[in-house]
Amino acid sequence: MKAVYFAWVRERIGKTGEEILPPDDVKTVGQLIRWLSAKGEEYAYAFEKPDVIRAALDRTHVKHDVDIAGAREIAFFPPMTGG
Amino acid sequence: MKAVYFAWVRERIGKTGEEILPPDDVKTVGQLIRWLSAKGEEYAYAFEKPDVIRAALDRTHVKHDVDIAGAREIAFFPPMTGG
Amino acid sequence: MAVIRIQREDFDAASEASALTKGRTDIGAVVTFTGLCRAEGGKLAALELEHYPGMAEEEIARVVADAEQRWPLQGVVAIHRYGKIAPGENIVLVVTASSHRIAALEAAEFLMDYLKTRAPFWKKEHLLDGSSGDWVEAKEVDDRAAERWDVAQDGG
Amino acid sequence: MAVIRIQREDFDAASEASALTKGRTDIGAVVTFTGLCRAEGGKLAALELEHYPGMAEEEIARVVADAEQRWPLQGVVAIHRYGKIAPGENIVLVVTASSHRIAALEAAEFLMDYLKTRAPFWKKEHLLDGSSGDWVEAKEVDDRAAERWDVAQDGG
Repeated sequence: MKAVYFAWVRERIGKTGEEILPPDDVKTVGQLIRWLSAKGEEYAYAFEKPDVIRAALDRTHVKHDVDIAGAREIAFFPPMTGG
Repeated sequence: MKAVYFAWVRERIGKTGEEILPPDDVKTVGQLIRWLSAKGEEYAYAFEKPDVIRAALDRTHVKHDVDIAGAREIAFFPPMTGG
Repeated sequence: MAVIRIQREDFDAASEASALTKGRTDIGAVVTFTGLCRAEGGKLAALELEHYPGMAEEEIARVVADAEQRWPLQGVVAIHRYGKIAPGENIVLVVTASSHRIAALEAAEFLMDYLKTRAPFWKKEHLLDGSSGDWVEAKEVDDRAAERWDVAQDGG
Repeated sequence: MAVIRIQREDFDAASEASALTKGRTDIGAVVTFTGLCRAEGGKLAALELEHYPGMAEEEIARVVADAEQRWPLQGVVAIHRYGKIAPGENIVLVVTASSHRIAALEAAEFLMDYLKTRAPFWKKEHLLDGSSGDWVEAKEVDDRAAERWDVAQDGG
């Protein structure tokens, strides 16, 4: 699946997105955040406060307990500040 | 004092305003409405439902129990429908 | 500072709004409310708006001053037309400018609720068949809308 | 029917509003909300707005559809800019048109509350001294403003 990052999540990880291949036991958004955090310092920094991180599965807001199975794109970003 | 009338109060009375000289025992807006109602059929018709009538003393909204002493202009009109 | 006008001629909401913000960088939100004459399903030829000259300006000024006390506003416009107004034409304009969107929105809502129930204007219908229709009746729902603000102030 | 646009260039609130009402006689109220970039006491050179292309349009469309379910609206416009925006410039526009003023006002308020908390946009400050400032933090008060509407729907 494709992971995309925005705002300071993007800045901390240092890229706008990437293909990821999480193992089968990573089932939810929250588990994916923990798995990504272990990929390196920059990820650990981006996801240091997991509660703050918002996620969207295929462009729809989701909570951290939602299953990621079947999704093509997952996005991680801080709370929105548009408007 | 000067009495002025608006909307259907004006239409029923048949004039936009007039000088009035209520007797001394007419002290409040409500008493003035009763006194005017007795001036003729057209006034009785305009004021047939006194509760509906709104009043302003010298261009400020007032309730019927307010004293009219010292006012130069009193206005009578239906509930407002501007905006 | 507030712009308050009672006039027969039309107004231009956009130019009133841009006059409030021009050259300023401290305004975060501008709300314009425009009230228009509806055809009421096609039966209406026009609305005729009668007003109480003098009191109309004074009462709107009181309502605007009240809004300025309640919200931090950087600009307010309130314009109310009188005379014959055809369906689709403008009747009333309120513009509010503030640093904060909630202040601008609430103040616009407050001003409209109070203009509806306190500004001395009355609408008479002129029907398409040439006859003079009824005076528009005040609506209970408008009174309740205005009363919300009393409660809001009492309760904090 | 709703106009939804995500764009770098500026918008014209007046022409968007008049496009909604043109030739119609069934609209009683038009509300425009314009959100502008503030200088924040003079320290700000610009805000840079990042967005999630694709999702921004979709999410705003969902919020607009929700508003159209809640209120009888005859027209809605929602335009959100991205890129670098200087103090005094426009950021966001919401226009609502309805037969009834309370529907138009509430829907505009709802749309802004939801755009603030659900539309995937992020603001970064650029400071006058040439440095890149912080990302603007989301405000608790904005979350609470959006939550009001959940309560309103649950309670009737």
